[in-house]
Amino acid sequence: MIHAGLNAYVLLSALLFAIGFFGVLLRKNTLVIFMCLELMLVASTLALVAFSRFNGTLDGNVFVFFILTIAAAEVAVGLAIIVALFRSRRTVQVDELNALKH
Amino acid sequence: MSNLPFDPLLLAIAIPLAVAVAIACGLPKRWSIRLAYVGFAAPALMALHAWFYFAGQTQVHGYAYLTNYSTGLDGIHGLGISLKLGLNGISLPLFVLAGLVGLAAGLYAIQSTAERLKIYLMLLLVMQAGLMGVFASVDVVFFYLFHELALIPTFIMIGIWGGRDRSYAAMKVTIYLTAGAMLSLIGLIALYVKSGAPSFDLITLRQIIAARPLGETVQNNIFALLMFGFGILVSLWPLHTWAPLGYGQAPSSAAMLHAGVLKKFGLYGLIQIALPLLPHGAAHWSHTLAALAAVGNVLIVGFITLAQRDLKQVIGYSSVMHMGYAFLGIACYSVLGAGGVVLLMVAHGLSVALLFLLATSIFHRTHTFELTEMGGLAQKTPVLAAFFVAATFASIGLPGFANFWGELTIFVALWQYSHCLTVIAISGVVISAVYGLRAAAKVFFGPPTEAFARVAAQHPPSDLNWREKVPALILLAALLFIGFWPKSLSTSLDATLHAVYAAPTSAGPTAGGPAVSGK
Amino acid sequence: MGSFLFDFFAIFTVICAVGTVVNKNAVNAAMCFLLCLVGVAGLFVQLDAYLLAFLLLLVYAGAVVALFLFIIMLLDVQGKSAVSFRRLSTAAAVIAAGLLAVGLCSFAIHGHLDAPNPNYASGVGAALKPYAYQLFTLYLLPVQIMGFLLLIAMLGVIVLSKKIDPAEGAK
Amino acid sequence: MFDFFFNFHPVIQALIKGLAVVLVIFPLAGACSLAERKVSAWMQGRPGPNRAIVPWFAYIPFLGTFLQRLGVFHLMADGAKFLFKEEPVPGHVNKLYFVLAPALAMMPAFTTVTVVPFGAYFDGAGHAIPLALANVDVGLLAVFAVSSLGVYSLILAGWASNSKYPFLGSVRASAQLISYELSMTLSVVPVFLWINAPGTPGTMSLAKVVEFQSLPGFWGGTWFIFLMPLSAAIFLISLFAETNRQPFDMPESESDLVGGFHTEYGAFKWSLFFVAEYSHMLVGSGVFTLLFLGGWNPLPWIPLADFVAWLHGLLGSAVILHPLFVGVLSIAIFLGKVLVLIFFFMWVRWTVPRFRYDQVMKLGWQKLLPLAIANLIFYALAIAWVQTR
Amino acid sequence: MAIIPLERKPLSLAERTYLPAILSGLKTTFARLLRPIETLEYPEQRPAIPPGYRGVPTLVKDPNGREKCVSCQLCEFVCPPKAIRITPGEISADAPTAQVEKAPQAFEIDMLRCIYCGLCQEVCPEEAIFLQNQYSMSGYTRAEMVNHKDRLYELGGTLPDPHLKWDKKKAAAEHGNTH
Amino acid sequence: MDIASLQTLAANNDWLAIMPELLLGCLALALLVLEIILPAKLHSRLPAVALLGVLALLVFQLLGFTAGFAEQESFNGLLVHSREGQVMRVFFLLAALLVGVISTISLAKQKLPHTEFYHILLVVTAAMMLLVQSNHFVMLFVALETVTIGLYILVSYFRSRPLTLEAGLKYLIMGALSSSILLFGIVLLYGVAGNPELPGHTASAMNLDSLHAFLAANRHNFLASIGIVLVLSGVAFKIAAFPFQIWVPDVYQGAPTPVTAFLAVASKGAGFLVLLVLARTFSPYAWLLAPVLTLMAGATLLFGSLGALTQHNVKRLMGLSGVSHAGFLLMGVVAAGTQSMAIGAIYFYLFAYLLASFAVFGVMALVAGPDDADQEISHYAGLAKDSPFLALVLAIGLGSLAGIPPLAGFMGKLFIFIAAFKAGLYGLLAVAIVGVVISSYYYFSWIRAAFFSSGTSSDGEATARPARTPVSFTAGLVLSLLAFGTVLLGLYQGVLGQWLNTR
Repeated sequence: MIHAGLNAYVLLSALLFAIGFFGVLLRKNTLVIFMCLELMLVASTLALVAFSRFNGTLDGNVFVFFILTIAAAEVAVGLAIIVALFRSRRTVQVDELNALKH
Repeated sequence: MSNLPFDPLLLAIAIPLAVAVAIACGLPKRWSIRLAYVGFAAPALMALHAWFYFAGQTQVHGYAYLTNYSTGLDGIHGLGISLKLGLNGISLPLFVLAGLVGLAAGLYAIQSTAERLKIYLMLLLVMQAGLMGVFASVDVVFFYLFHELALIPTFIMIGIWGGRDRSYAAMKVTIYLTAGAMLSLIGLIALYVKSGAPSFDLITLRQIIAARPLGETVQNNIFALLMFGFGILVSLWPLHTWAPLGYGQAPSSAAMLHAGVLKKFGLYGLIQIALPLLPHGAAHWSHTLAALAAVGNVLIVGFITLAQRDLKQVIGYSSVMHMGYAFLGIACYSVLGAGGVVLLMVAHGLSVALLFLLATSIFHRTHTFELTEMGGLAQKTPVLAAFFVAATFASIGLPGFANFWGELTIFVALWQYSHCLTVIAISGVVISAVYGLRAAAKVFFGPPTEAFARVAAQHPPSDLNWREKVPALILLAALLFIGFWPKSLSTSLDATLHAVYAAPTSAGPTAGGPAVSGK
Repeated sequence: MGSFLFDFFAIFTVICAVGTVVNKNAVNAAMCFLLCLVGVAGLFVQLDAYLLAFLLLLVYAGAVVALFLFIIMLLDVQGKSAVSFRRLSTAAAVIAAGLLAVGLCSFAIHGHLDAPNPNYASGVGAALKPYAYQLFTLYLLPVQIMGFLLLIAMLGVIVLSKKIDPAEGAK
Repeated sequence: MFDFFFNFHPVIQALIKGLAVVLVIFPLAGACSLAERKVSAWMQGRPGPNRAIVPWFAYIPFLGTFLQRLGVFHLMADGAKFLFKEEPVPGHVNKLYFVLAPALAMMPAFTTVTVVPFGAYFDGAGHAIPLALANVDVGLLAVFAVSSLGVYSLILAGWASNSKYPFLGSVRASAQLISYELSMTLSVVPVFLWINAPGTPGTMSLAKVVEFQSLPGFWGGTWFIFLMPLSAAIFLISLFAETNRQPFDMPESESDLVGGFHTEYGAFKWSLFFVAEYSHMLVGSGVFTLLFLGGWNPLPWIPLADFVAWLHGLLGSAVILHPLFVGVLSIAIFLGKVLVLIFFFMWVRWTVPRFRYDQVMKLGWQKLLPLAIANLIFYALAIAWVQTR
Repeated sequence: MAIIPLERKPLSLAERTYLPAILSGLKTTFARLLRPIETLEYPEQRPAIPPGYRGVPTLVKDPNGREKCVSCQLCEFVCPPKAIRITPGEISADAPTAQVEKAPQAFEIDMLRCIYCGLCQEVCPEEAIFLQNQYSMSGYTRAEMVNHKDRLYELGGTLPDPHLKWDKKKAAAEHGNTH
Repeated sequence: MDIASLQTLAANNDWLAIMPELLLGCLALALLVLEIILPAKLHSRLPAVALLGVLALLVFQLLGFTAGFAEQESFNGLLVHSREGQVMRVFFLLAALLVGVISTISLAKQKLPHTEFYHILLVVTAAMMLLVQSNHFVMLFVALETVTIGLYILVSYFRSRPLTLEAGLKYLIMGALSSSILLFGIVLLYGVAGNPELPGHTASAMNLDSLHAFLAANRHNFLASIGIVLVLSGVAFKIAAFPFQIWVPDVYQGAPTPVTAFLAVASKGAGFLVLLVLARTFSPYAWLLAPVLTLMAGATLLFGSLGALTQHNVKRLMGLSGVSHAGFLLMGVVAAGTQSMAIGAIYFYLFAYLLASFAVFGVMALVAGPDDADQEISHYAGLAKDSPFLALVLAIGLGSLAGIPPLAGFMGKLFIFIAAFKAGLYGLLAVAIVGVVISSYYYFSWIRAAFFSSGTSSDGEATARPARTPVSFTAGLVLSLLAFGTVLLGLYQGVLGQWLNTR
């Protein structure tokens, strides 16, 4: 029941990836930045599944398993860091985190 | 004992290094000093041995004492880097120079009252080892590597035991010399790569290039790299500014070794490597080099020297100026010129080391380097005055001293190259005579200044003691020995130069006698 | 119908993704992200990857975004998070946006792939067992590494958030 | 026989299915709430709600009184009250999410119901065709995936209320949900390990599990609760926690958090949470029934087919074999089991005292999870041994 | 008195799983389920009030229909929550109870304050105030919750009085023998 | 898929081939188990257990107990074992060992759990070892992420210091960003290489060998080139190469000193080895690869050198100087496109960098106070007087980093230069010279602080600086060995040189 072409999927995932990337650049809130990063990962998985489906190889789909696991671990660690940082600095804004400059 | 049961070259490097390591590992002070004597004496002995028995040695590709120590990089597929030691006619005089100046500097340092003497000696020993290695290396990489090994202690010694501006001086010296070294390193690498040689060893390089000379453009470019790289190291104008500053701030032994020996590395490199292998490049750049050396080093720096009021600065600038002659000799690109340069290097090395030594001795008595605050020291210290005057004469190039032969040979070679430059160069001799004699006069003769009188009243100056005399004597004796018997060096030198400089000339039309084309 | 579903989910996903990026309120952003994930899961279903679709919901939507929301609320940073554009970063963002647009356009134009026959190997991804076979034969080593990865992530979270016991540590 | 249904436009089909879900879930949830009150009352020696009555029903001689005594009209009154009561929206809340949260609470419940098969009939060849709105191959995973979204309603409700106790309640709730999801998922893996023997196509379908429990023979037809009691126990306990039932009712815990995450809610929005909780219980019980209690098979080792055949032999009527009858029968059996489970929920509520919050977490992470893992390892080994023998 | 420390018995493995306890709990609750309902269906079924029940305080009359209260205000004095308010009144000489000096003109018990302690009953020298079996007080307003004299008498009714003290006094007075 | 082929696949999982990694993982687990079963009194011994374990592994690896697997694939092509891989195992084990030793110094100043640190360290090390041997994108990504996530934790490990957490967060964001970019690149490559409509398409598009074959058949595919650029960008982050280096100074400063060392050496080393593998895989796209990498190398060199020039904090300085080292290595990678000797040069450079960096970081850990991020150059004033040993080690380390002969760093630079010259990268060489000169300035200013300033200000008062940690026997031994190794490797390359020779 495939009705849309491969190119549509790939372009969609590239668009999602770009949106996520844009968000990483634009936003100041680390939590949102982090979400945008996850969005980029999801975009990659979408392309992966589409390629896997059209190429007829399962590797892409299996890779998604790993990506999901990695993303979960990454989020867990990342949020732990953000929370710990918030405890000491009371902020999650990137531009306020500049103690390391000097 | 023409054939030793060991490799004298390796020992000349290894013994000082071993002593340095032993001191670094925490040898007690008494033992450190005793061992240091060994560390400084061994290279000198090896050098003298090599000097006297050089003619009797079996020579392989023009090198005596040729030995090879693998570093794991040689072999069929390797880069061809190995510790290859050997002496030819060009390196022998300098090897001897290094040994003698090292001994003098070492003796002077051991007896000095420097703070943290152990570390000072250790660094000096490392430097000595490096110096011996530079001139004993046949492998280009090790040639470079030993140079740096000798260079680093200089920085540290300037930085720790130097004068008031030691930090700045150390920094400046480091930057300049690193830049020069890097340029020359790239030049050497270029030589290696472009020649397609399987090895960095000079003999192979020569053979390969003789068989297949490099293209003109390549030669020009590589020579430029080497010329400016080595030029910085030898204080080619306008890249010389580190030298007076560094020497002014350096402790005496370090200054002796650096100005006397280490600085010759660049010239040595040019003569041993650049000129023979890159004849076309040498021809291409000879005008530039000659102009820079004549106008910059000889005239401009000469006038600057005249304006100096600080004894050490005078010596430092004079050293820069004398390097101008050496560059001029190189610019000629002839056997005669190169031979002159080698002689001058040896002579200048000995004399400038002596001058630095004596300058420090003067400082110990006057507590200043300011020429305007000195005078009349000769009455209190006649021996010191005699030594200093002798050294000044040597540095000016009066006959009887080694410098004379060097300068003379260069002037002769230069005359064949360009009359105009010769005139400039000879006028430089006049300048150096003026400032040299004026400095001697200011320090030793005339009425004592008030400042000196005050110092002399507090610390009555004594004449040279033995710990100063012995090193000074060694240097002066060598100066005179070579001055009266230059053949002791020039025989082997001539042979090598002819062999080396002839090879590329015969190989291709491109290198058809640059000495003539210079006209 | 199928094409309609694709169009619907694609537009829905993109709108939600944009919402994630532009929403001032972090909670709204998280909810948009959640919806975006649901959209992607829908697309997965259309690509016959049912298992992955539900895994995506289970792992991402069920746990990851929940965690996000949790932290956002816990830190309660919504008040301060109004997007304040600095001139420099705005300029950078505009340039980046332009580049992205150009990149995407060229991607769309040059990156055109000859789509293989969609019915080629249509069973890929739909059945469950091949996943297991792959995971436990070919990809067994990565799976093991994943185990270690999760373990260190867990340890890391514990270390990063456990109260420091003054008695401990100075051992 | 259901062909006419499949001839409809898919959108209409979906609408009908959705409507069916709403129509089934709401009354069932209401009935459960009534049952809860009655069972609670009986266990405490009370009659429970038994007063309200619509005036003219009182005239029906026997039935009217019975319904009144059963409290059915209380249920209706409650429903009417929820519908028509004033909807208070406190001024300090985040309006959007405050309104969205109860709706979200219903969504997973409604969605998961679609993939839970609730009965079966036999086609001409005697194969059991499961009855489900959407019989997908990844059934159980779908249930888990969608029900894991339920946590959002709690988080959002608590946060949007912008008030201390609701927020604490929602934090507790979401943490509890996430914690027990792990054990729950792990506990059912042995079941699927068992049914996915080598050489068979892999499946996570719930209908397949029931099919497996309907196989003839002692080992084939046995219910998984006998085969894997520990799995069942872990699943059940996790189910209690997942549905926030006592003794795991941390999110509400009226003694310390007033009303938990829905403290600020009232009227219809509150009732949606209420219904959602019962819907979760229903779906959870349904899944438990399918996984461990043999689904629509009437008794252990007596599959539905045998039962129908026996009935047919007993009554001799051809109606018995009619798919419609079988379907209804299977649904009835299934629902019966679900209701028994619901009763069990209520039973436990009045037996086991509430946990403290730290006990909940400790039980989840330190007891249940290791137990689930050990259970999984044990069964993995055992199944490998049994099936490769 | 020596303190005897009792060792807490360590739980057995079965006990530590809590399963037996839970099972027995389930048994208990299930058994409860099957037992008959024990609650009263209140409005229809009334609880049996035991004797001595302390309900709402009331005023009583003696069998002759005479107010027993003499407005001594002891109860008002003793009432801890100050729920009782008495306004003493004269007794007209022509009244049948004229031999009593006073009777309450108004007697109010605020049932929102009353704590059913029974001290008023305890202290009453005339046995005029009683906490009886009335247990349900309700009203829509605060005013309704204040029991006035009439309501109090209505609630209290008449109690048998073995003494009929004032009647005896009156008889004695009429007899001329005041003491 | 039939059972028989599955069994073949399963049988190909040759666990013996990754014995060092397995043992490392087991050691990591054993640490956790030991922490549970041992009494608290003995917990302070656990780091020693970890270090001894790594040491034993190192010895075994040097004895060559997995040498039998050299030059063959295992795990169905997920991994490929080469002699380089064997050498890099030694590299990473050595790095882990040294990080462990430095950690004992740094962790002692913090009130934090120790065992977890070593556990994560070991796991990350094992993942790095697998990473550089991976021959398959799935394996590569998984191992890379294990490394990265482990490093997120390690970077933010000293969480009582807000700077550390800030560093962790920055590393996290940049790391995750680069991972995403890398992943998207992988996906594109996978998608293109598996496309049945294209010539040379392959069923195992994640496998680098197959990918290489595909790329060779399609030399100008747009999507593939995008994928290559994205993958390279992702890797550029890990090696801190030019536009992706902005995280470096902050993270290096904020991270605990041993972790900074780990990042600087092991992580960078792993990144470069991966880059080498990828460059080999993408070699049909040299038209794209060469200019991109060349630009990257030049910019990295310049940026690193110039950035380090103005730093006062030694950790930031080490970070930015590390960027310039990355530039040198990148130069080697560019050269490796045409000159195979460049690969050997890169390996040698990495080893030299390892020895020198750890010598410097070891001294840094000993000089640092309890606030790990606050390490100024001025704190080193008078070091030569107070502790000549540390000063000497520092000088040797920095000298080697600056590329001063006869230290190992010089030989590394020499090899790279030779390779670059052979490859004709004259522009890059010019930039490199500038870089070396600049670097000698800032390294020297550090040495100057240690040797030439007295540690007292002009009015005789000691400048404020944290108390230095006394040098323990182990630390002294390790530092001496590092210094000795640096000198030795500069003069005598021996086995390593022979190995380079035969590349």
